[in-house]
Amino acid sequence: MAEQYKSLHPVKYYRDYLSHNIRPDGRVFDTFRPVILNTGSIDTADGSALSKLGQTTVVCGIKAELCKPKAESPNKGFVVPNLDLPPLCSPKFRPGPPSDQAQVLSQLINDIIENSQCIDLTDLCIFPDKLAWCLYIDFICLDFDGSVVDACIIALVGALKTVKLPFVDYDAALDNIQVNLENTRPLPVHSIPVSTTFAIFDDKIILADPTVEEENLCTGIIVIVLKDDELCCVHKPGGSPLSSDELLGCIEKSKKKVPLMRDLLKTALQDVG
Amino acid sequence: MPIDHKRINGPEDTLPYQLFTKLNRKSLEQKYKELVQDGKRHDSRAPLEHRKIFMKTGVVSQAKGSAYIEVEKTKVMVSVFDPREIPNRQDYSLKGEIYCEFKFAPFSCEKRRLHQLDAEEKQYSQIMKKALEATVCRHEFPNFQVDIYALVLHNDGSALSAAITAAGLALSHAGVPMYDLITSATLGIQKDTILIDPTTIEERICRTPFWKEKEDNEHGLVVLSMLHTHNQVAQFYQSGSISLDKLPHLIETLEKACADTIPVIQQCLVKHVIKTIKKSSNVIEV
Amino acid sequence: MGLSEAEKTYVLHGVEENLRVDGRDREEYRPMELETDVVSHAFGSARLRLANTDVLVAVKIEVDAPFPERPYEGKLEFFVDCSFSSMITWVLNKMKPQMASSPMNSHMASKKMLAKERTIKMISMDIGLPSSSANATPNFEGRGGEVLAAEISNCLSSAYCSSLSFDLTKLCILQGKKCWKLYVDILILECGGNLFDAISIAVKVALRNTQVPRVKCIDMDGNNVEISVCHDMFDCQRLNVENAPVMVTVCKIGDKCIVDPDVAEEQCSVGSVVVAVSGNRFSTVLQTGMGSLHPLTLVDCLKMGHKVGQKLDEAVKEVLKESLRGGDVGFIK
Amino acid sequence: MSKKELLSKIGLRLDGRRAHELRRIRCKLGVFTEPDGSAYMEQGLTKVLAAVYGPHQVRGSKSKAHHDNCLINCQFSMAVFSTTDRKKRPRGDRKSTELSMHLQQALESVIKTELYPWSQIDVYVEVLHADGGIYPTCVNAATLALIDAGIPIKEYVCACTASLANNDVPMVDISHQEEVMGGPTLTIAALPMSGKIVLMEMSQRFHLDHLDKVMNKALQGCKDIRQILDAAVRLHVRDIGSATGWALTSYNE
Amino acid sequence: MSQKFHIRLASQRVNTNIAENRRYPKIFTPGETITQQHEFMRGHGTYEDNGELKSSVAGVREQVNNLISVKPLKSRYNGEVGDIVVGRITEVQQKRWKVDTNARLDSILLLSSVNLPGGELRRRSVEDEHMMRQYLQEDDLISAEVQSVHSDGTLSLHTRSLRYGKLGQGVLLKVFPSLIKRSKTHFHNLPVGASVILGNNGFIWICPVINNSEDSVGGFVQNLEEVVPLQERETIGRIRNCIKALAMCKMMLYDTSILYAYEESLKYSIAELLVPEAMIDVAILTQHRLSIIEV
Repeated sequence: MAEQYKSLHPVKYYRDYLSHNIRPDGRVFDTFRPVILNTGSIDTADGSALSKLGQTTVVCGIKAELCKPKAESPNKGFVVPNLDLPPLCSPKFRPGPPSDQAQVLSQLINDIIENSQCIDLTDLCIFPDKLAWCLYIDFICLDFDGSVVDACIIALVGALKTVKLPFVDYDAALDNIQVNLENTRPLPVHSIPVSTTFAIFDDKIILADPTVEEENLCTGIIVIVLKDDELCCVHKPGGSPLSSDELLGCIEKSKKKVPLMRDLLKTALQDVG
Repeated sequence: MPIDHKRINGPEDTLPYQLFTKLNRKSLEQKYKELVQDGKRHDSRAPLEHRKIFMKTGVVSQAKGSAYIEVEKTKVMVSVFDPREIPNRQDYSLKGEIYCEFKFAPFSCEKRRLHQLDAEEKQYSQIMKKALEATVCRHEFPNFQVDIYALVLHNDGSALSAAITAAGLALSHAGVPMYDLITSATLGIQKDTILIDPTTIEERICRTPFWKEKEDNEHGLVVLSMLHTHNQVAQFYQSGSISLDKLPHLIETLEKACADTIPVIQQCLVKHVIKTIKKSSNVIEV
Repeated sequence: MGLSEAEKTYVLHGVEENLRVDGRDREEYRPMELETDVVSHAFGSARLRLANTDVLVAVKIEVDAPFPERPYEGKLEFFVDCSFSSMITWVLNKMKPQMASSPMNSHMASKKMLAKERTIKMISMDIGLPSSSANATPNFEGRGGEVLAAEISNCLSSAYCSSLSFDLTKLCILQGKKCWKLYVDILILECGGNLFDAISIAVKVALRNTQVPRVKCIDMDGNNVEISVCHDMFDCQRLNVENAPVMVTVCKIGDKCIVDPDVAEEQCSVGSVVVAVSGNRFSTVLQTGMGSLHPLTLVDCLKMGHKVGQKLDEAVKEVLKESLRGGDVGFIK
Repeated sequence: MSKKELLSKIGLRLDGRRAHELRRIRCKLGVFTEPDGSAYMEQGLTKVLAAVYGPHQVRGSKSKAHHDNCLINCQFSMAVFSTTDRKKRPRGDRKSTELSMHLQQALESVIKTELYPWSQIDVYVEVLHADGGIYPTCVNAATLALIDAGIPIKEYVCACTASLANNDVPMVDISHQEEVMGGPTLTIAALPMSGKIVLMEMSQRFHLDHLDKVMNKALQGCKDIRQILDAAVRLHVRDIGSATGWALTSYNE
Repeated sequence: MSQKFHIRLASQRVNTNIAENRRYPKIFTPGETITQQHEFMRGHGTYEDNGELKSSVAGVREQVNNLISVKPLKSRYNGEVGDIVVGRITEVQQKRWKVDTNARLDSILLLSSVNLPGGELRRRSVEDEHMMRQYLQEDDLISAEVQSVHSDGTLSLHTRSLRYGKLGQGVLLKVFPSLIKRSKTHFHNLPVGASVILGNNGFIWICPVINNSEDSVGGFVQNLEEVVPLQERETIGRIRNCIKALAMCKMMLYDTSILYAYEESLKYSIAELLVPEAMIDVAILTQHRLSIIEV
């Protein structure tokens, strides 16, 4: 019976729940869904991780390739992040070129990587102006159930921690490259960004870590990214306005999430060693 | 390569670093010997032994039916969406349609794959569509189309047959009417060693003919999908160069390999049914 | 252009009696007409008319860099364009692969057929519905042709990929740096069924009379390479197409297999197998069409395809022996 | 070496023709069995195939059908091997869409579309070998294919190119070499008998007083082409008519 | 299994037109003026242009008292009332079927212009409409008669006689409508043991001899089980190839020409009739015999 009522009047269904300040899946307004992280499971990729935020699943693979650095930044490598929302993860997406949502989120993740400086591009340079690394970071969402950016960022950090770059010696005279697979060095990760998504429901109720139904029904989304409890980026694409203290409240709540993520990462990386 | 404006593009000409590693100068003779050493392959399997298979249904909450398969390292994810109106079709068609898409993840293979479907992926999509069209009772949903999407997360050989088997499971998990369970197996042959369920290295060896002049320089890959109870071949694809008298024997070995994977699927589906019954039964009790 | 039930049954019984609608037996081809050097811009070209299937193939050559992972080999690329014959896209659109009766009846029909099965062969019952050569659901012009074109070019490239059928190392000019790239462009002018066979023969003949310019000298400075080709137009090498594959489409109608199906027979076929025969080997086998086959039937199809493929290859070679400069016949005569 | 003039002193062009001479034209009607009408046209080295399907029921979305006249749908495509360097795609680029539009306009001006309401005529043109004057050859081939299909047209629509050599002598039927080296080219599609011009296109600038000289030369070219096409059609009709024993003339019960 | 392949080079292509150079009437091509006078009526293939009557197709002039028309060699079938046609069902719609008859537009077969099984004449009920797909469904072949021609040219067909209805087992051939000679009857039971329906729209149906005794009630019954004996199948195959040969050489198709072609083709096996040389030979011999009886 609940199913039909939910599909007939979704918004009313939600309002009844929220009036008793509980959500249909039993969470209170600002509890987060359980997070699962698995790293290094794909050995054809140089670094890989799979993160599961409730039902939302994202796999992140990093492939390193050699390229010539740009003339204007000779000692910098490249980082090329792309989020792919394939038709596999939700009936909303059709096959073919990436949807607008995928493009917006890719650009957001690109900005987060740049602002948080979790990777220093100069570490990717092998020989100035001649040879540098180009890291292709590909996120693929396997199950689209809301707050995809949070899952992507967790997977990003997990994958970056497992990247192993082989040692490359390049002698400029002969312009010959010699890659030695035996000794590989990990990629230094300078900071750990943590992102949290909030949904604004009927302009007043703020739900943390919304599911896809909540995202569809809500009137505004806000993504807050923290870097070791410094604010790194806030993304609020329109929707219902938010007063400043509500915004600060959200930032406080997302601060609570940072230590959780840090020791989740520690445990995940322990067994990978 | 035309620039893809809808994605973030890196520099044009990037080269995989594997090209610059020191090439291990093993002669073909040497590589062929290493294929099977005293009855054991490099991952200590017998030549006709299939890798262990792990399968799970209901991995994608948003899809009507979904399945995940792990053949040791090869990992494939399939999701099935229930029938919807066929796009831009005017006249009434008595048969339902199947739309299939097979995709390698960019990081799944040795060499990075692009986001757009390349020729090989389009061919695999067509082969998979052919296999599933022979399995699904398409007259049950006239004028509608079922979408099936397969994504290879990690390719360590025989990704296509893993995808077809997982697609069969995902379809039955989604409740699409089917004649029979479908399973698929791959076989690589080089000279006279036959390898069931080859890994990427073995696949690469089987793709190249080692001895040009020698007489029995057979080599190639064969993918076969079977409808088990009706004992029907749903799809057959062979590439390379194999003689006529060897093929029937290869088909029998593949038949047997397909039959061995049936119990895994049945067990998976039974688990799924029990779970749904339990879920609906405790709803009634409460 | 679909077929009614009665016509399909008539074709089915005809194949059973080994006397097809146009009087051919199961392993007989319709008359063919072959012509070489039709396109003057191309390095090699051929046109084949198999009854009312009309295919034009031209081979062009360009200098290119080999793939990094296969530095010793040249490149070969197939391109199929079938928009000229709107019949294809119209046929695809109309040819809804359905036997009006539900599959249960197809059991009945084939069971009844089997009841009269005199041979001792194990009862081979094929579930499945009559197939069509392509089962796309196109809109009128755009997509229909592309799916068929992709299927054909994929089948061709997998047939030519083994170097036992076609040796690409001969196309390498300078290992790792420069090689010849062969573009094989196929233009389908008219579709009268059995496209795979017609195209594979035309491609083989076109490659046979392709003239690869002879490379006189290669000089390297730094890493850019100049190649100079000898001026005399006629001093050039020929490609070795001895083992180039010839494809045979074996269609299963009722319980028997036929070769060279026309459009009507393609619609009644339960399942079909495209067999690429190169020398005495199979270079590619692809099961097309909608239905499924019994393993024993599959092996029969392979045997028949192999036998017919070799004979067809012989016949084409023999015709080409006396192929003199046929004079500019083209479409005029 | 001074730029090779297009016209030698004694009035011969690069390929040995006089200024007013057309290239050799060879054509044949009814080359295919499947389409309703088909034709093959050779103008010099430019070779074109044309096929006509229809008039038939509008396929695809019914909304496109017109209630009072017939929908004409042209597809112009150049075979990938038709030019010296291989084209990436046979059609879909701007040039071939533009030529399809021009072809459609030329044919629409001639076909009596009001006779076929709710229906559609498809014209497919494929260039097998391109050596200059592609568009005119396609228009002439399409006209022959329409006649072969028995579709009523007001009169032949013929097209021809003309250009200026050493900027005073007008030349007709420009080959690829002359197109590349020579001056501005004028392409005209016209109804030769009534003298009406259906489509005119210039590649570069023309001086005004040269214009009418070149235009008359092109019109004259169209008239000559019409003669040749007419002769070919009569031959074709005579062959087939006599084969069918001219039963068409009387209803012998 | 005879495995001969007939592959030959284009240079050995055989010229397929067999026109003897007898005197031929004046041919008109599009744009040519037929006459200046005004009292003539304008028929098919002509148009009025500032006072002159001009031809719009390539063909020969036909005049019936003062109606001038020019008939093209090949064109789509434009139907006349009373014509016998063979058609294929393309769509099942509300109370009617759409039929492809090689005409400009799909023809219409109303539910009311078909006699239902059981043959009794009654009003069409709603459940008749639901049963329509049982009577005739997509891709079924019917023989019918043109009942009327609508303003925009669509033909309305009817099958209200025992001869018409759904066609059973047999072979369909498609030729240009102008090759079918108009004659009194288009249903022929050829003495050689097969029957042919020469549809005016260019669709020719060849099937085993239908003895009219068996009551084909409105023609919706068709047995899929009965196997056509080999003997009749050979005759049908030979007739099919002969008609293909005559059509290739653009010869008129009517019962006598088909019979002569059948007799001439006996010296070839059925499969050999597919070879162009054999087709030309049969066509020329038939033309010769026809010209004898005509003169």
